[in-house]
Amino acid sequence: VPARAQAQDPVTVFAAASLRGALDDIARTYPAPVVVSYGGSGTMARQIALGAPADLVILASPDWMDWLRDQGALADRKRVDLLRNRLVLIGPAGARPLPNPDAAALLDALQGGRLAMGQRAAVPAGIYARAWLAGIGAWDALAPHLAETDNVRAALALVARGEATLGVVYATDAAADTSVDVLWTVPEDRHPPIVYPAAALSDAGDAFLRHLGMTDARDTFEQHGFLPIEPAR
Amino acid sequence: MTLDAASWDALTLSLWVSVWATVLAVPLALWIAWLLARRDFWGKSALNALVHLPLVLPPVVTGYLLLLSFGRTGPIGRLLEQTFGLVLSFRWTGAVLAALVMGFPLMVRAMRLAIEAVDPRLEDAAATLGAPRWAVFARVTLPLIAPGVLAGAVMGFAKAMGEFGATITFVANIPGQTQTLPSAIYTFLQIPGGEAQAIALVLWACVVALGAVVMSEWLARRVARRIAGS
Amino acid sequence: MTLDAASWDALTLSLWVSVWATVLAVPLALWIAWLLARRDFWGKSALNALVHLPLVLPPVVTGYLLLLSFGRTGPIGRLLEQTFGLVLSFRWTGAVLAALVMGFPLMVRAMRLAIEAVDPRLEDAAATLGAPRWAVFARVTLPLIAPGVLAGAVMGFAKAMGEFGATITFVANIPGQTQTLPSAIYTFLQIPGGEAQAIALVLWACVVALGAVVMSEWLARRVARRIAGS
Amino acid sequence: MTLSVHLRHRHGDFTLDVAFDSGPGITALFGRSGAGKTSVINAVSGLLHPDEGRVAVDGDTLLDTARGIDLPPHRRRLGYVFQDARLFPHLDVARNLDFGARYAPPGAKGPARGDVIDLLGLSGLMARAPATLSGGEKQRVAIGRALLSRPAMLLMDEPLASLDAPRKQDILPYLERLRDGPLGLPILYVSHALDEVARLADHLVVIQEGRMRMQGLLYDVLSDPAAVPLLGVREAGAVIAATVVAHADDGLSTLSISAGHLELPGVQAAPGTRLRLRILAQDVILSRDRPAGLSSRNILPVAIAAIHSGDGPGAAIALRAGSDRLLARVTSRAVTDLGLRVGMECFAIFKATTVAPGSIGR
Amino acid sequence: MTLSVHLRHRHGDFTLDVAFDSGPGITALFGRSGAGKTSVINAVSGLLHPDEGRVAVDGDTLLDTARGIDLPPHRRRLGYVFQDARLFPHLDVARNLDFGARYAPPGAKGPARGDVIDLLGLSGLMARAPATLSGGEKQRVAIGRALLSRPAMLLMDEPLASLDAPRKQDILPYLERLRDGPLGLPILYVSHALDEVARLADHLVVIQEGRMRMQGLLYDVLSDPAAVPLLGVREAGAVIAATVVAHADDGLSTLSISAGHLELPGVQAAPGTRLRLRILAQDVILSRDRPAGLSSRNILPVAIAAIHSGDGPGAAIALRAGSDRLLARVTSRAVTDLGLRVGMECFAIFKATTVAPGSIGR
Ligand SMILES: Nc1ncnc2c1ncn2[C@@H]1O[C@H](COP(=O)(O)OP(=O)(O)OP(=O)(O)O)[C@@H](O)[C@H]1O
Ligand SMILES: Nc1ncnc2c1ncn2[C@@H]1O[C@H](COP(=O)(O)OP(=O)(O)OP(=O)(O)O)[C@@H](O)[C@H]1O
Ligand SMILES: [Mg+2]
Ligand SMILES: [Mg+2]
Repeated sequence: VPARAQAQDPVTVFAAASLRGALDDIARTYPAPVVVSYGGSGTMARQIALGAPADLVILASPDWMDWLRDQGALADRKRVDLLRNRLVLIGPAGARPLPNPDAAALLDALQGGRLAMGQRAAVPAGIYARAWLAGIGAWDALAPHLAETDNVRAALALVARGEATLGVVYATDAAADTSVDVLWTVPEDRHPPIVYPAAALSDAGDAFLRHLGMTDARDTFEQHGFLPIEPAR
Repeated sequence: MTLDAASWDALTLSLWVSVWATVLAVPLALWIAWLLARRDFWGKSALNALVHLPLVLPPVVTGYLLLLSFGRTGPIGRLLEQTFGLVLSFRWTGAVLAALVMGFPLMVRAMRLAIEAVDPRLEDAAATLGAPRWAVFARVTLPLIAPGVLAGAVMGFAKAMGEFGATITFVANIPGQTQTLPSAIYTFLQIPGGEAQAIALVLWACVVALGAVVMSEWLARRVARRIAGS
Repeated sequence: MTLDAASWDALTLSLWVSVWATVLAVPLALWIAWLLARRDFWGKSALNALVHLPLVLPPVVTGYLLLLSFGRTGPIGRLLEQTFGLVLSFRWTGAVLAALVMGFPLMVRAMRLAIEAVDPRLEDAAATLGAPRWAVFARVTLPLIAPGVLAGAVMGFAKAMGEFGATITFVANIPGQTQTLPSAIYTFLQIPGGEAQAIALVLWACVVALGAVVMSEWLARRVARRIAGS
Repeated sequence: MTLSVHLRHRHGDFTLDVAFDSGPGITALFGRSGAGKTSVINAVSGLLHPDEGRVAVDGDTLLDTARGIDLPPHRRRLGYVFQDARLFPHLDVARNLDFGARYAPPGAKGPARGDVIDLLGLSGLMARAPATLSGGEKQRVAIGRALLSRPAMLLMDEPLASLDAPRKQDILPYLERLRDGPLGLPILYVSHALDEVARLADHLVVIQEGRMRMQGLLYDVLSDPAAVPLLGVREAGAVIAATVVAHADDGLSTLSISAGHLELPGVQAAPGTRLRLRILAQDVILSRDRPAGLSSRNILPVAIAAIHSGDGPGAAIALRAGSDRLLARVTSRAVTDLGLRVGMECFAIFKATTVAPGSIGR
Repeated sequence: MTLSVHLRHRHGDFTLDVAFDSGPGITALFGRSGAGKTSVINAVSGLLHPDEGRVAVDGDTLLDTARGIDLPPHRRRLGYVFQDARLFPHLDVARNLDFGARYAPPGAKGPARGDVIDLLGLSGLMARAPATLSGGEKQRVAIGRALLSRPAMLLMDEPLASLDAPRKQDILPYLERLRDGPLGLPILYVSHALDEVARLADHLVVIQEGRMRMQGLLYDVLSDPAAVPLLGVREAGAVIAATVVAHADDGLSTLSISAGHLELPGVQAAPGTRLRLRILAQDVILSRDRPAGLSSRNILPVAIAAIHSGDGPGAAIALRAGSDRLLARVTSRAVTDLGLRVGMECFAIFKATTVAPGSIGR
């Protein structure tokens, strides 16, 4: 294999794809080598259940972490909620803010276009978006106007390219893209908490998880727009 | 293997999209295959490379490129909308385009191999009997490459039934409009405990696409038997 | 188009995996293609359908099926580990398997079309000259189908370079071990501002795979010219 | 009808350099294997694009590299019977036969479908796939296919090589009828069998190693002593003109030639018809005196015009018989024993049956 | 060497039903187009699997459907020259020729490579691709390829049909030498050209519409009046045995036959050699009295054994010449005029030159 020689066994982390920027930065400062395999939460959960050589897993969906626990894949290892994220409504750059919209306001702002978001049942961001829209009684009206994607980034791209008029994505995604503007940040109580649960699967993973809870790491996450959760010690 | 209404929609939509993609792609693929097999022209290598592109690129990238060029704001997309009123993004038509593009290299290759295997001396013979070039193609080349065309069409159809990445990136996943079978399968796979429904859909996909494979084999065998004369 | 170390790793790994997948798949595909083209046996339709399966199924499903059967806990995976000490899941070897499986239908089709185009009377002639069956294959059939084998190999290679869904599902996306070019592209597309690096990787993928396409064309043309005698 | 062909072309080491002009009727292209016959016919048909050349049929220029004219094959209206039959494998015999019919111009004349099928014995094969035909059957279908495309001219590349003698004897007269009938179909005929050529051709073009060596009217070329080495000694012989006088009840016909009368069996033509007889040099016996009591009924008084002794044991004797020339091949020993010399008068004997039907033509 | 072939096979409407046993040397399979010749040879080679049948060469059973034996073609060691040359298009001429050499069993005898190349005139073609060869050149390479695989027997399907007369005259004696030389190579030879057959064959099998109609030693079949309709009247003639006596300086050789002596040109064999002469019925002239002053040097006293008058204008006269039989074909009118009748003694005249080299064999 044309892989560079590793001084010592690296820590292998399976992490939700949206964590890439922050996690890569943190991994660089960790004294031991770290490799991170990014992917979709469902896929990774299955891989872990089928024996993937992960020391630590960080998912974007508590449901899948629950599933992993039910599968017995976590054994008696510790599970923590590592990060939070926010859901935002976005539009093309320069669009007027749309605070606290209801169904009518959203339909109006769509102007016959579509609202891009993650798949309502499959992608965590889609699940949260649906919860918000259902909560404000707008789901049924908006359902015919959705463009659902297999990951949030694709939803963001649809808005950025002007294909979709509005989108619902994570704040972390919206922050970095200049071709979209955040029209409104959905209050956290309008949807189940957006948390990134993590579970160590080995002692090495445990150590790295502890590192993620340290101040430097938390700062890095914050720089990327995530909201660290105080580790329950 | 009973399906809920949404899955049923996804199945029929996938069939519809795949049939359209196949029907539209076959003549075009045939033409390109013929050009690549029989003509020499400037830019042939580039055309050949372009045809292979969807094979080389991760499907998501292909979908993204489609979005850039055939989306409402993309150059071709805008042109299509202005001149023919044809909108591709978020429509089943876009799913057809994605499936067509992804299956195209497979079709062209199969047809090209078939064309290259035709003895040009038979085409010469047809010309001496007075047949103009298009008639030579229609009455000699085409029947002789029928098995290859069929093979290409079936591969394109099968690919269209299984296409996921480019489709969802280009036209998203709108139930009843762009949610094809693979999108539906993917959705189920992302839900803890969704495997059972995913498996039902996978089985349906297999039944349809493999049915097409088996039927095409049977047709190709008939053609071959006629040529062998038994 | 300069790449960071991880991207460079992904590029070399993809090359390595694609070459291995191609080299391993060609003989097997050739054998299956020959069986399908020239033999009649019980279960032929089933074999044919099985070969087409990876085309029909969404790649993620194929990857998942690979994980279930070739994973450490899967029946075949366990067997391989116990008998040969060969572990596939989450290793580059698994990426080879995924790429091989996904490219297999393309290879088999191209080779089968080529074999079907060989005039069996030439094989008969070789047999009357004393050549046993394997020698007929090696000295007559194989050289005559060389362009088809090459076409199949190149399609398989290109597909291997672009394979994403099955690979990431079966062996995940571990940098330096299983992160292939498409996985790296995917990862870049997942973070804000990653497009530039993604594009650089896409360009590299194109260069490598299309280079292979062009080279194979050139080789095939040489073979054809030799047969035409000019 | 005139056919004018001027070609220059190189394939590898081989150079083709041929020029001939021929009149109406059948033009034969004769030459050894590899002489370039197929190359010439391919260039005429438009399948080979020669480096340089001009091909014109009846004044219509089909090819003229100097003027940049090169009609595609389908616009040349030349029915081509290939050396290898080249039947369409996906069509049955009937569909192969009918392939070209629809491309003929509306008023084009051509032989009737039924006649062609009968002549070639194809009626039992109509539903068969080409792959199931024998070598000769394939070639017969190929001939029919070319005929039924109603061409303005027929190109035939060794069309009868794979056919048995009786079948050849059926087809040759039919080709003659196509040439002579209302169609007046000209034919460019490639062959290495001089008996076919002698029977059919009006015009003969002999090529050797890519170069045209002789061309002209068949009569002239065949009686030219210079042609003997090109054609081969065993094939040497004169072709003379004869007129049918009468048919007797016992099947013998009387024909008049300039030197007298001949009796031949199996002549089909009506009295008054002019025929062509080929008398091979090796079939002629010379006698100093008029012999009696011979089964041979054809004895002509002749004068020896020339004696060519070769290196072999034989000698070629050119004879004048009336206004015709005959050739005889005898042993040198016979020349000595009989005291043959130029100017001597003697008798030429040849059996009536020795003039094969295949050598009688119009 | 013995070859024993018993076959029964149906393709569609066509039924093949052939059985023959032949001795050493060359066995010719003669029949019209579509008679089933290629089918027989394919079954012998192992390429056609007949419904029922048995094929044995020299006692080795190659095929026996009853006993479930069916050797694959590559284990039969039969060099097959196909009707269509079937050269390997991806190999140049040299590699085509050498294809089979490596599969011959270590000690297998066969002609030298250089000899084969020279004989067939292939030396200039060695680096050429088959697609660039002319029809005749392809066939020559195919013959060479089969010979160089050192087969135990040669199967030839109309191998010379696409060759010109001089080339045929080169190859025929070579085949005879292969048969007679140290190799003693037996040949199963398909042809519709009776002159080739008469020259080469030891054994003749005549098939018609899939059925075997006659078989036996060439001498017997050709002089059997029943064969005349099968072979065609123009091809009828006797084959007689002769012994070379001496060669004269002028190129004529004296041969003795049972009825006397003949003088023939161009005989290559050493004195004492036994040769075969074919004398076509149509080349024989009968004379009541011994004629004098003729250029023809071969005049034999004969007795009329039988007179067969057909429906045509000719009559076949069976003659006894010493212990040999000759056939003559004359007109019915000559029979009347000369008063020919059974038992009558007369003279048969035929020109020395009329016995073609192609009709002299061992
Ligand atoms: N592409 C080529 N390269 C080199 N030589 C060639 C090529 N094509 C044809 N020739 C040569 O040209 C010569 C003429 O070929 P052609 O087929 O015209 O002969 P032909 O008179 O028809 O012979 P035949 O009676 O054997 O069919 C042959 O010697 C052949 O080898
Ligand atoms: N698959 C088939 N179905 C029907 N008829 C067939 C099939 N194969 C061969 N025949 C017939 O069998 C007969 C014998 O064919 P074969 O090729 O043995 O003839 P042949 O004696 O070699 O003739 P030729 O001299 O023309 O080559 C032909 O009439 C042919 O049409
Ligand atoms: Mg030729
Ligand atoms: Mg045959």
